[in-house]
Amino acid sequence: MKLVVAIIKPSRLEEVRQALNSLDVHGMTVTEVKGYGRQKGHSEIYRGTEYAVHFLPKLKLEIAVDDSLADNVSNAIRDSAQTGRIGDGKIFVLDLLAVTRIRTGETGASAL
Amino acid sequence: MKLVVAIIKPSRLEEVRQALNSLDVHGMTVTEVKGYGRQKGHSEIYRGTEYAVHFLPKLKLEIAVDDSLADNVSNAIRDSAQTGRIGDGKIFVLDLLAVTRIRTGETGASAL
Amino acid sequence: MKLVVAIIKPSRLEEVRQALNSLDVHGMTVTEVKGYGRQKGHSEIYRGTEYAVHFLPKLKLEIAVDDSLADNVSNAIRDSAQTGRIGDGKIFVLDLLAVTRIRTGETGASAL
Amino acid sequence: MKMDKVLGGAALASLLLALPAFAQDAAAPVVEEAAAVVDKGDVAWMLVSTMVVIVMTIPGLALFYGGLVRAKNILSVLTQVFLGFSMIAILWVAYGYSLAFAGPTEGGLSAFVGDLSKFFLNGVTLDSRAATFSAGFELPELVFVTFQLTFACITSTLIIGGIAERMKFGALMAFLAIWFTFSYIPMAHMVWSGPGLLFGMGAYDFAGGTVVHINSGVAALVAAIVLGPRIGFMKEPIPPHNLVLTYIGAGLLWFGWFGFNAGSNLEANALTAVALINTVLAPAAGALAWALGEKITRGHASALGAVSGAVAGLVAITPAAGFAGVGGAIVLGAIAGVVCLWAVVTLKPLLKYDDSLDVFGIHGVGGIIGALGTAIVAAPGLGGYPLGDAAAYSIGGQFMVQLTGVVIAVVWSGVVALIAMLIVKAIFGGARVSEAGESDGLDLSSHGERAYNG
Amino acid sequence: MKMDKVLGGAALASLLLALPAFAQDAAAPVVEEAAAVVDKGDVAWMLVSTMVVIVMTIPGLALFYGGLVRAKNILSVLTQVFLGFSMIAILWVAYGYSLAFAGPTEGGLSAFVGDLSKFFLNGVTLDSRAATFSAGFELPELVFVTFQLTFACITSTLIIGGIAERMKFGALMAFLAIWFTFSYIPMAHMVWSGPGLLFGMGAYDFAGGTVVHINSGVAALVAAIVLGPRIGFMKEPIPPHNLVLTYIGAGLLWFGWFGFNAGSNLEANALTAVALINTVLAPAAGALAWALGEKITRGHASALGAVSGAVAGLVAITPAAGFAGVGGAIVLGAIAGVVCLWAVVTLKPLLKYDDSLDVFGIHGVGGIIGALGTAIVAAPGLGGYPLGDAAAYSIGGQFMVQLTGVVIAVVWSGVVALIAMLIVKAIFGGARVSEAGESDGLDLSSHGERAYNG
Amino acid sequence: MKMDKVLGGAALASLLLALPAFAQDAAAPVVEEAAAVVDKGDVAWMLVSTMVVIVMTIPGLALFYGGLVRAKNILSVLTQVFLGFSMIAILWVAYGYSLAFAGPTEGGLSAFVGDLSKFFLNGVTLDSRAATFSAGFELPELVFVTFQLTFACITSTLIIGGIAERMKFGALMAFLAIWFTFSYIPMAHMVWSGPGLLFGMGAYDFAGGTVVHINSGVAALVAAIVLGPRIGFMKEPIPPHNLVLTYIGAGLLWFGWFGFNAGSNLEANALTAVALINTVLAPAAGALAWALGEKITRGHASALGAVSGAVAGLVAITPAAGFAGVGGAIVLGAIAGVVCLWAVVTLKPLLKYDDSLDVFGIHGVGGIIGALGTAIVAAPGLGGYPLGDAAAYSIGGQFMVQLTGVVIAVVWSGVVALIAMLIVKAIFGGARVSEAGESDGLDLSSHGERAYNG
Ligand SMILES: Nc1ncnc2c1ncn2[C@@H]1O[C@H](COP(=O)(O)OP(=O)(O)O)[C@@H](O)[C@H]1O
Ligand SMILES: Nc1ncnc2c1ncn2[C@@H]1O[C@H](COP(=O)(O)OP(=O)(O)O)[C@@H](O)[C@H]1O
Ligand SMILES: Nc1ncnc2c1ncn2[C@@H]1O[C@H](COP(=O)(O)OP(=O)(O)O)[C@@H](O)[C@H]1O
Repeated sequence: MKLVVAIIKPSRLEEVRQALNSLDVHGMTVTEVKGYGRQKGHSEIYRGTEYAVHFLPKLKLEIAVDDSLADNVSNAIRDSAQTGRIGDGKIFVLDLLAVTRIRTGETGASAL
Repeated sequence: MKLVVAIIKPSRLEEVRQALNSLDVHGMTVTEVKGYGRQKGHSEIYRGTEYAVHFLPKLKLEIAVDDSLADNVSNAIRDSAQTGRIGDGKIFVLDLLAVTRIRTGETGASAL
Repeated sequence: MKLVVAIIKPSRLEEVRQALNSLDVHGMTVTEVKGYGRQKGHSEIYRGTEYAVHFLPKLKLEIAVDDSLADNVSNAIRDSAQTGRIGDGKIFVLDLLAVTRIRTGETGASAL
Repeated sequence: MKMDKVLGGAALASLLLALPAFAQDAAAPVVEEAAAVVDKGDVAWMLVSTMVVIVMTIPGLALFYGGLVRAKNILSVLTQVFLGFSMIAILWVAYGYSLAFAGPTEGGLSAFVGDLSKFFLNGVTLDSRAATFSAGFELPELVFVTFQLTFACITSTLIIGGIAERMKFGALMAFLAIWFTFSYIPMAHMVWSGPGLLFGMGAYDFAGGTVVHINSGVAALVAAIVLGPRIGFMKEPIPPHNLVLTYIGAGLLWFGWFGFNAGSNLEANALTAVALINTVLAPAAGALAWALGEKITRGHASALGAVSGAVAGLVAITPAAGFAGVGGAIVLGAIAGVVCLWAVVTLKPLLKYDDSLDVFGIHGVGGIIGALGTAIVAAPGLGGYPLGDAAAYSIGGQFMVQLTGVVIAVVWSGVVALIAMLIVKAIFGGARVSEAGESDGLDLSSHGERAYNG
Repeated sequence: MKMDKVLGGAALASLLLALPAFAQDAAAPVVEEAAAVVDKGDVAWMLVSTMVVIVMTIPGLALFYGGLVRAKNILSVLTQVFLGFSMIAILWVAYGYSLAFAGPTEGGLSAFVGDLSKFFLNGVTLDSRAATFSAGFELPELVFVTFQLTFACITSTLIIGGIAERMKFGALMAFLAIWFTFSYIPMAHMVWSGPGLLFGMGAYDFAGGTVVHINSGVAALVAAIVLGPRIGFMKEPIPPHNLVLTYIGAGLLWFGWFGFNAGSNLEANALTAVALINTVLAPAAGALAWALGEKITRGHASALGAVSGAVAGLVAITPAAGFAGVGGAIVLGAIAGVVCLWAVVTLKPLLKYDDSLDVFGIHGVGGIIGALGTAIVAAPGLGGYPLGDAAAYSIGGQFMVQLTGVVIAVVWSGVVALIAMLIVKAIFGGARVSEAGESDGLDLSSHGERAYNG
Repeated sequence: MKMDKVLGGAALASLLLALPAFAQDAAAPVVEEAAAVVDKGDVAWMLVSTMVVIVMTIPGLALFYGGLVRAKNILSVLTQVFLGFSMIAILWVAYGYSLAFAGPTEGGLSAFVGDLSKFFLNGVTLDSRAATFSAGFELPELVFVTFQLTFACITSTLIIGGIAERMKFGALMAFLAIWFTFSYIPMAHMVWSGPGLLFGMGAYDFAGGTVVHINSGVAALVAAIVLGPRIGFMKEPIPPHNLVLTYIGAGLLWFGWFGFNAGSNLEANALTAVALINTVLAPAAGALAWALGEKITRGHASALGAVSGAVAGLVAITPAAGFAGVGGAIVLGAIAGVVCLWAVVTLKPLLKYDDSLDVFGIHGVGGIIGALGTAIVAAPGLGGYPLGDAAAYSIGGQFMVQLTGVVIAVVWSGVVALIAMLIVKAIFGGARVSEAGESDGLDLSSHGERAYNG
């Protein structure tokens, strides 16, 4: 199994969710994160003190999938999250050794 | 070493913490996340506009452990986080190549 | 490629960012987390009820790097995040199977 | 020269005839020739009323609206209200007061607008006075000027709810200035000034149902339509980011409304207490009615529903505050609660306009219910306190007058708002912020700051 | 007919005898036959007092309580206060005022309750008057009705703190309606109405220590016990979710309390200023005392401690506001700060009841301290201003009267609250929300919404 | 004996001569021998003014400051303001009022301070009176005592903005007590009491530009410098954690300022309305000016800018509130907006002091602009209302008097603040919390609690 981790722009969540739904992937975990990369931040000024804000709000999606689905999921995220503007994010794929569904104790692919 | 990642219901944190304590596991990192899965969300209505809320609050625990402990930790989480109701969450196990304790620079299992 | 995951004290973020910059690493993703470890928490009292607060605010940094850079990055984080006081945090290194840059669809090291 | 802010419903002549009925606080019968006095109790009450109508706007209205937008736009709403208020306050003393309340008593344009003789309060001194509704009592004119200033400010800033989360800041300020000049001032003059058209027709508007609520509600609707809906409207959730702020705002609106409604009596007497208790009961009934309506139709009574119902009740009682008895106030408030619920839940999605924070659905619709309902609840047989000879009061007759007032206000404000938006679009190269600016949030893109930091 | 809201402490007869002592604001001696007048300064002051007691509840009390619950329950508290207030306001004009303040002056049940002769304010006109405490001055009765309305509303909603985070919304509303009818109304009648039992005994209750604070504090305790503790109580942390809200609430409570205490003088004179300055000093002393107590016992003076101490001081000074001198107010406030700290830190865990937001610990306990302490601080030798002949004042005698009042209030409210809870449980099939509803939070499960969104 | 709070600008004798000019509310000419009366309208107004100056501090100022600090320090600021207020309130009745307003009318130290004859309000009874500015009208002395209490409290707590996020709590309380005793009391005496030095010189300070704003602004600057900058100052971002709180605070400050400025007239008359409308217009102009300045210099008009500009305008109009016409108020407010923007954007980074929340930049600098500007806007030719013979008014002459007042206030407050800080450092073993305490946040380290929980 694989853990697909995607950093995306917050405004693309709904599209990505729908794209995954059409792949029949119905589970994921989302975290609000701050991203730092090529996308320039902006500056904010409070009472005359200027702050360079390097970190921009992003969402991190974690999706555990069966090996066979990993590429499809990656591609679906890439396509649905893309705006073509800098800061669109990354997709990382990690190896997943084991999965357990807490409710039932099932393990392996059937636990996804 | 392994990285055990568990998605649990927020109300189970205390039980899980105690279960891990009895295994002598005293380190973990917790993140507030939103989960999407079989557990249905609910709908909220604000001034007549209805919103389907698909994402539910969960906690993600990350626990780095020695290989020998990985199964025990998984099982302990499974047992202590279980309510038997849908949405109890998942446990993922990843391989961990290296660990460093920042304070001392120690590496490997002794850094846990 | 490797995914370097570091748990640090929030006050060290700026130092770490600069240290990584000097290694020419310009991408990372930051999450606010709560850490539990050897560092003792504290107690808070509200209207006479005392709460032991075990979880302390930390930041989790995730940095995807080419294999060749992984050690340098680890070391740079260790050095710049260190205060020498308990609770300085950990660095975990995971294997990273694939990376995609969403904007361009590039994959592999060039997507970093 | 006297100020002619009146309860409406009677030409100046009939008002004066009616006065003995209001003189419940004069221990001795008013001697014909006695010079009018300034009672410091009235002054104290009016100063307080003025203060609380300001707090109703800043921070009241600002928070009520601010809680309903997304976190990335909260500061934009707060800034719009703050600087909108500031600008209108200065325009009011510059020419607003003069155009609304000074000028010839008949002829020319006097049915629609005053003149510039009191430009920058020229001629308003420590000694000049404004009339109250009781023979024998006057107020320092400056008190009246300041009280009226607060009405001009809140009416203009109410519109902001309709265009929230997408309008250019400069374009908004320009729009408000134009609309204030060509819609607020004439409406205030027509309804509250002696020579004014609606005043002359005998329209009842105790505290501004028409001048304030219908006027701003219609302007917000028109502006929202011209501007177009927010990105994602009806496609993705745009939930309120902090309902606690909205609740605080609602509480301060209610608080300020006591000054707004009961202060509109211009004196501290028993009729002021009528307006005050009605301003407690109508929103209470509105809140309960809206909550019950929600409970029945969707299974839950919500916090946002309760406060929205209260505001609907407040809007509806505004024109009737000193005319209705407690029973009338409760019924009027409850009806407004239910009808405004329908307006935002059913009417808005039907018509698909994006009046972001329901200014039209609550102030426009509630204002119309109030204006028309005033004719009914003022009936003495229903516990009301009409002007003049109670026995001669006719619900039907008054209703037609009220209806005329509503139609004039809707058309006038709508036309002015439309033209103002078109002008502003032309000047500013479109009235909306860029798509990127809208999606980043106006706080960052228009004001360069964020409300919340770690 | 006159309203007989009195300072307590004297039967009507002795009160009237005492009046010259209060006539400090009449320039000339009051001529026996002079008709009483309405002074617009008094009216202005009472209108303001009324307004600020409302703001004390919405949003004051709502925020004070709302900040102390978890984020998932904040809207439920806000809604309970808002709709509870709205319901009681309407019940007050429907029958509350009449049962509390109308009816025969002796015989029958007149020691306990009035009658329904003023149902829906029947007979309360623009001309009807209520007495003040100074001969020669009256208020429009509607002013008194509205001022008293605010007391009924805040007292009832205070109880919400005891049952927060677990009660069914409908059950709560029913409970409040029953308790208001059978405990608030009779207590208000007994203490403040001419024929009332405690009034006749000469109990001192300037602004409602017994009627408001002991009454609601005991009801909250009983309701909390019947309901049982929240899931996780004393097992897991239930920390306040936003102490800034609690602080804002405390600030608005303090602000409103000026109207509550100083408004209870019904006039704007020097004694009003006594009540006002005492309402500054007692909470100031309470805050400092609680903070110092915390510093000594746990090493830190906390923000929540400071505001809790202030509220304790406010509660304690309530019955004594116009009887105590500044020294008495400071001491009374400080004692309340320390004793209430003990009540919530030591007494509550000992008895293990889950009075969620310490209504009993602060309003009940503070109210008792205040009621009893009033007998002491009113002593002229200690700088106090007792009613009637100062030389004849006896601390011991008054203390026994006050104690009787306390006992009656505790028993009466406790019994009514118990019966009301049992009735409500029977009707609603239990008064608590489901376990799942409680763990999801009442905002979602009872009201279908969340306070905070991204 | 009468209280001698005056508008400044005239010795007592010339003040009395000037009175007819202010007697706009007396219907008949005041008969020489007529006993002065207490008008309940004045009393009502002053009670309200007192209440709102308190709400200006708690929660107004507390929120204004609290929103500007980081989330880990919010409760420390709230607690400092709450307990600081509480302590000063008690010190005020203990000895503050007496030392400021009691004592011999000449000789000895009477130009600088009063005596202890009214220790704990000894001798202040229900019958004692304070003078107003109109012959024939007096106030109950207790009203004056309480109104003045609020000024002492807000002035002292204003300083907290300068030392936020790093000072030991006990050390702060001690500092405030010392500074209050040796700087606030003498300044209040010098400016507002009959025998006071600046009073005698004829300095104009309508509502406390010198006593409150320059005084606290300078103290904050000195304390900030002695304490040293916060860790990370000018190295890392220290952004405000919640600008909505700051906005609410600004709204409540503005609201309270009406009582502060217009209440300083001590009566409810036309001049009160002058002060009120000026207190609307100057901050409105200040907000617009600051926002425009930001727009021009950095491209964005910010919410924090708008509210900061309003506060700057409020500060500047304070000494001039009852002397300026509306034109003068607008210009003075606008100038303050621009100059204070410069002070915080350019001056502070230049001098590198860490006055955390810009108490000096806004209150100090704005106070100086106001004090000096008062001499100009009071000129009758510019629409002002000077004291005494308008024709004899000299801008230049008054300017020199104002300048003298400014210099005395700056030096006096600066020296007292410096010495007080040194004493406090000695007693408390340094006035700063530990480095770890500062980095963990004062909420946890000093008060043992956190503001926000999940
Ligand atoms: N090396 C990296 N490791 C982890 N996260 C990264 C890395 N590089 C970029 N990211 C994440 O991806 C986001 C987008 O990257 P950025 O360089 O701004 O744009 P783009 O992906 O379009 O080139 C960043 O905000 C950050 O969250
Ligand atoms: N494929 C997945 N990848 C990542 N997280 C998942 C996945 N499936 C479920 N989860 C997480 O587990 C939580 C519980 O899953 P859900 O399907 O609702 O219930 P259950 O685990 O009881 O079947 C989800 O809310 C989500 O956070
Ligand atoms: N086994 C673990 N797995 C995951 N995170 C850990 C683990 N042990 C510690 N941590 C994280 O590292 C942080 C610091 O660890 P701690 O034991 O307090 O101090 P130190 O690293 O200095 O020994 C913790 O707060 C927690 O976030």
